[in-house]
Amino acid sequence: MGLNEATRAPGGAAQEPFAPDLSVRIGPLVLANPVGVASGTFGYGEEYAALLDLDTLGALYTKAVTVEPRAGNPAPRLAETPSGLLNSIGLANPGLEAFIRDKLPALRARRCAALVNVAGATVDDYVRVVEGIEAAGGVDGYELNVSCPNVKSGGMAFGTDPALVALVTESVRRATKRTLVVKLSPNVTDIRETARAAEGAGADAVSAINTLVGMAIDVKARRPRLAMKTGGLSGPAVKPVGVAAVYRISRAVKIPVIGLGGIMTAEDALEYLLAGADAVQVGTATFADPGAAFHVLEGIEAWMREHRVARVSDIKGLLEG
Amino acid sequence: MGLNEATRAPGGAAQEPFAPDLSVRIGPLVLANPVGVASGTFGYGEEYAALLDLDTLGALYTKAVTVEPRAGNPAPRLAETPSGLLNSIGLANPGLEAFIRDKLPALRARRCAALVNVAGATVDDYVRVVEGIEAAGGVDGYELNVSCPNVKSGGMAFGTDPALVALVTESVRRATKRTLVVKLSPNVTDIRETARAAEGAGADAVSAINTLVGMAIDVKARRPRLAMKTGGLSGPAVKPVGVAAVYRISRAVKIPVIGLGGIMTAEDALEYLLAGADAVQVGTATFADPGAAFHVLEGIEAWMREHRVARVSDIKGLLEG
Amino acid sequence: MVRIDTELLSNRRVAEGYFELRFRWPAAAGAPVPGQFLTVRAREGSDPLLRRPFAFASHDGTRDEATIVIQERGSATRALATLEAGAKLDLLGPLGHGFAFPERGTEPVLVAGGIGVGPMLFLRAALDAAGVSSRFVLGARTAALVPEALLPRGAGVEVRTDDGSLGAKGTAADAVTALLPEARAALYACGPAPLMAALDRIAAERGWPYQAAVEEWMACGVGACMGCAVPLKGGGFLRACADGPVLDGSLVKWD
Amino acid sequence: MVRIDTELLSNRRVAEGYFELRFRWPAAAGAPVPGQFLTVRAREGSDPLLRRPFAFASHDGTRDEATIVIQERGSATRALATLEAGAKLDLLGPLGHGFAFPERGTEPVLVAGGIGVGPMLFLRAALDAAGVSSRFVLGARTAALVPEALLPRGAGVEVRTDDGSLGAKGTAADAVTALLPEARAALYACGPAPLMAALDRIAAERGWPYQAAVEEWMACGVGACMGCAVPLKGGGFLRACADGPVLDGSLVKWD
Ligand SMILES: Cc1cc2nc3c(=O)[nH]c(=O)nc-3n(C[C@H](O)[C@H](O)[C@H](O)COP(=O)(O)OP(=O)(O)OC[C@H]3O[C@@H](n4cnc5c(N)ncnc54)[C@H](O)[C@@H]3O)c2cc1C
Ligand SMILES: Cc1cc2nc3c(=O)[nH]c(=O)nc-3n(C[C@H](O)[C@H](O)[C@H](O)COP(=O)(O)OP(=O)(O)OC[C@H]3O[C@@H](n4cnc5c(N)ncnc54)[C@H](O)[C@@H]3O)c2cc1C
Ligand SMILES: Cc1cc2nc3c(=O)[nH]c(=O)nc-3n(C[C@H](O)[C@H](O)[C@H](O)COP(=O)(O)O)c2cc1C
Ligand SMILES: Cc1cc2nc3c(=O)[nH]c(=O)nc-3n(C[C@H](O)[C@H](O)[C@H](O)COP(=O)(O)O)c2cc1C
Ligand code: FES
Ligand code: FES
Repeated sequence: MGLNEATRAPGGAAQEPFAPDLSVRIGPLVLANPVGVASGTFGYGEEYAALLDLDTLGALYTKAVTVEPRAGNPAPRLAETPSGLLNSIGLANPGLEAFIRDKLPALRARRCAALVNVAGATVDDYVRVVEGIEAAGGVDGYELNVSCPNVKSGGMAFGTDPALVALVTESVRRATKRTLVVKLSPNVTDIRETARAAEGAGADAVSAINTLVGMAIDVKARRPRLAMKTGGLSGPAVKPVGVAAVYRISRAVKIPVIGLGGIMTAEDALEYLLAGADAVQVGTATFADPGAAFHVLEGIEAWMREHRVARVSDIKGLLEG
Repeated sequence: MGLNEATRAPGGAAQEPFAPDLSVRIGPLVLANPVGVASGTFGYGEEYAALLDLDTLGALYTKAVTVEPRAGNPAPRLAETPSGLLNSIGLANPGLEAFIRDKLPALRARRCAALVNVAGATVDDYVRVVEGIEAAGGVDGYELNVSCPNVKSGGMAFGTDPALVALVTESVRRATKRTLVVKLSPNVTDIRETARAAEGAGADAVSAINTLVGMAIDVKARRPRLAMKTGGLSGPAVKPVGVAAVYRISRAVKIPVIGLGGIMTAEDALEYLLAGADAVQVGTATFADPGAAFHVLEGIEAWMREHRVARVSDIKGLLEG
Repeated sequence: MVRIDTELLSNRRVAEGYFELRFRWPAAAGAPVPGQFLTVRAREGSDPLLRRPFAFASHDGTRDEATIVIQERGSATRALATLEAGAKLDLLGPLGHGFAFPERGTEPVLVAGGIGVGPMLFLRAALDAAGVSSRFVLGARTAALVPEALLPRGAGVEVRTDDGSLGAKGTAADAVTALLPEARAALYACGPAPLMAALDRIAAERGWPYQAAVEEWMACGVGACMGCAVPLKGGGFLRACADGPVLDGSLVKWD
Repeated sequence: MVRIDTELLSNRRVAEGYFELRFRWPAAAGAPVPGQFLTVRAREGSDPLLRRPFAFASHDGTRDEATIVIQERGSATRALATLEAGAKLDLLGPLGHGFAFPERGTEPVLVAGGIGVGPMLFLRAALDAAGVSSRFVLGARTAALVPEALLPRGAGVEVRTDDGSLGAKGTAADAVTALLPEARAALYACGPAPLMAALDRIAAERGWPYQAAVEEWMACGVGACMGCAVPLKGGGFLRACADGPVLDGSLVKWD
């Protein structure tokens, strides 16, 4: 007999207010609710502070942090496509040292969980970032961005090779006991293989999807819209790809799956939760509506109330067919 | 000195009417112009006859033909997503025998080129379809849909394994001297590998992209929108993925590349041509605007006139940066 | 079948969330018959992407006008509901196969469930014009969803609502069940699947012919994409757009 | 910085493809300064997806009103151009850093290229209000693209067109070059990159300060995404939205 039953009035007719439990456990970390903001779309939590109270959310996934400061890619870095956004920001970030000095204290003081998105060009880079932050007191968790080109394998992304995903995951795993999420690239033949590799190497969860490789051309100027030519596609356009990925991954691994890609509304988030996600992230939608993540959270809660669903993790069991 | 120069008036001021050459050579076949209609979106050319004069176009790529008749997948088979369409038609087709009897004569009588899209569950299936049509007099060419699950490798699509792409291409190559196009799946880590495999095995051209794996969930009904759960994503949403694929493929192989995925307008088609395509196909757009392919053709021609581009194959050279 | 840019002549709310759109339909476009449909592109651009199908609800060949009745559901119907007279409409039609007239000696019984009302209104008008009398049953959830202004005049018109707020309480199928089993009825229907399935059972029991206008998601609307598959009891599929939308209801697997 | 749903008060065409949108801007939203911008969500849904940035062209704190001047370019500006008074506007602002007032003893020279006119109009009005006299130069391709009704009144206003159809023939940069080199000018500008680059060269030569309002594609508009990178001569980038849009023009790599 779940909470569901327990709160039903004896006669079964008049229903008492029903309070769903929104918390979600990811590794050692308990998120207050399943909604986070995606890496690269919310900075380090400061810029949108006036517009959205982060502490109402479950988690902040920071912009990537690398060992050295990075200025990022040449401009232009953005191009809009039908229902989508191409970006080639290029991991612009202040680097580990400045991050620890300027950003970490505020992150550690947050009431919502803070997970630092980690990027690198070698396995050692990832380890150094995590070790550095751990030495500085740590944060709630880490999200490994394995979509970065690996210098040792000629620029092929870590995330496209299960063996490399396993290697980077297990190396970082040794550096921290905190929640470790591996963020999977959709630019692979079978995303279940990289998900299993992450699970086998000790990840507490996987998140999916990072951006799809895409390109747009300015026909008038006869040149690629992005200075880097290709970039990463995000936004509603990729939602079906993300939902399919989460559906497949969640049937291939036992660890939690964090779903993202094109979530604009609570209904979009519920697609991911029904498909098998344990939590979600809102990325590009924040650019259209700074309050998007909060509206998503409100809507999930309302839906759980309406359907008297006790826990977020129960939602995936409701998918029929 | 190209046509470009030759048609310029001596003084350089008053320009004479400029007539670009729209024809495109793909293997032994010369298409009257670069615009075709994509497989599965135009049937066998009959249904849209009242709305669009196919013979104004460069090519018709038919709905897939398999050895046996196929009723297709359970319903629903369609779901709209942001700027996209998910389908799981499932290769519904009358089968080789009925195709030869009922459809082939009209296709052979067409003035526009007709390429038969061929699908199968084994390499032998592909060969049998092509041999069957060749024995019945042949058509202008074949487009191999290698996105089908291969029964011998546990349902993994042919198109996700370069060795399998090579095998099916070279087997069909032995069965026909006519134009042979291999249609590549975007659901791979590196589409250049399957493109090179097709080229190495004797394909006259590759076409890209077929649909991306996607899924949509009806949150109200709490079930996948498609009876088959996952399906293939097409439409403007995937255009950046298609353009990136064509850009990469065209720098990896020497054979022509036929670009498709989300082309709605002439500008979209020009993105593909600038990215490196030699010809294009219009698919999902026809559903929104039955005249889409024709408008794309008109627009390409107007653009070539305006920019005094002599040949379609010159367009790719105009990409800067 | 033509694709035309035509003009919206009027748009009026006829029930909660229901709108009747009257538009110019030139003779050159071809006269639609009841059961046939058109597709409309609600907006340029890609959101919504596909054309949306709607059944003709009337056609006036002398004035070159036709109507559809739509229910607001999602982005396309929301956009259509807000259009004002004078707006341009990108239409494609008439599409599909319509209803066949009843055989002599049978009494047509027209059953509309919810927004299935459009094609049944058109059929009623065509039967009236041919001097064939018919019964007309409309089922709706509640009175607010009944487009009263559109209901046919004359005898044999009945409304049922789930909550009894208009007409007798019950479903349209109940009204059909209440007919004499000995009647030689010819059933015509358009509505939600449970209604269509119930009518199939009644028709089978009583040996009545049953012409059903089906709904399925459509992409092309002209028979080219195989997207609108309607599953059949005997296995296999028919295309809602090109083989239907009016099908022999006894063949369809209503599940 | 706030996100507000506010009301369009008027929308008028001020040149070919140029529109001035006047809307309610409540005091609680914060008073914008010249050079600051807002972002607008042109439509719900995903086409267009991103908010679009526009510079404030005026602000009237006593009437709680503000304006932007937009040029029709693509889907968002097309949608905005057709809005009518009373329409709801989803706005976010004021964003970014505006212009600093000139140092004593320098004469502000305001240069607007094309649709760069909005922020320069606002700056001119602010200088006027502060009793600081300024020169105002507007460059446009042709007379039809000059929003004459918006041009500042008073002395020192000059128009240049590429084809000489209004004002002297030439570019806005030509007008600046024609100033006495000995003048102690303070340049302020917003316009296309070639104009901005030309002004940079003039400013460098003559040792004039140069405040430039830059344009870059934006996603967040608040400094979070690093998308709007403006390349600097010395390497590295500044964010157009949060570090700008008004930057020291001598630092920017205009190429
Ligand atoms: C032959 C035919 C005739 C039709 N005639 C009419 C008519 O006369 N009046 C009328 O109002 N509607 C009619 N429909 C249904 C109409 O096409 C849909 O309501 C419309 O496409 C919804 O578009 P939307 O963008 O507003 O909603 P969407 O956002 O596309 O969908 C909203 C919801 O409506 C439901 N829905 C939408 N389209 C369909 C569909 N084709 N089949 C089943 N469920 C669907 C789904 O549950 C979906 O979640 C007809 C459909 C067909 C196939
Ligand atoms: C800080 C700032 C202030 C601005 N102020 C104004 C203003 O006051 N008035 C005004 O009309 N416009 C202004 N713009 C530009 C305005 O944002 C774009 O014109 C608008 O986003 C175009 O949207 P669209 O959907 O209509 O066109 P789209 O379809 O998005 O683009 C059409 C074409 O316009 C060009 N373009 C669009 N946006 C940009 C951009 N951000 N940077 C460079 N090129 C672009 C591109 O060439 C593109 O192909 C400003 C931009 C910035 C960054
Ligand atoms: C501007 C931008 C910057 C991004 N930066 C990062 C990053 O630094 N690290 C990372 O793992 N993902 C990054 N992403 C990917 C997003 O976190 C997310 O995976 C992707 O955008 C899909 O989600 P969405 O459609 O909700 O945006 C970035 C995305 C965007 C749009
Ligand atoms: C309804 C539908 C049916 C399709 N059937 C086939 C098919 O039989 N064989 C094939 O190779 N591709 C098939 N495709 C894929 C298209 O040919 C094309 O590759 C894809 O839709 C991307 O192009 P688009 O975005 O222009 O539609 C189908 C696509 C759709 C939408
Ligand atoms: S909608 Fe395409 S076949 Fe019916
Ligand atoms: S637009 Fe996001 S940082 Fe400037």
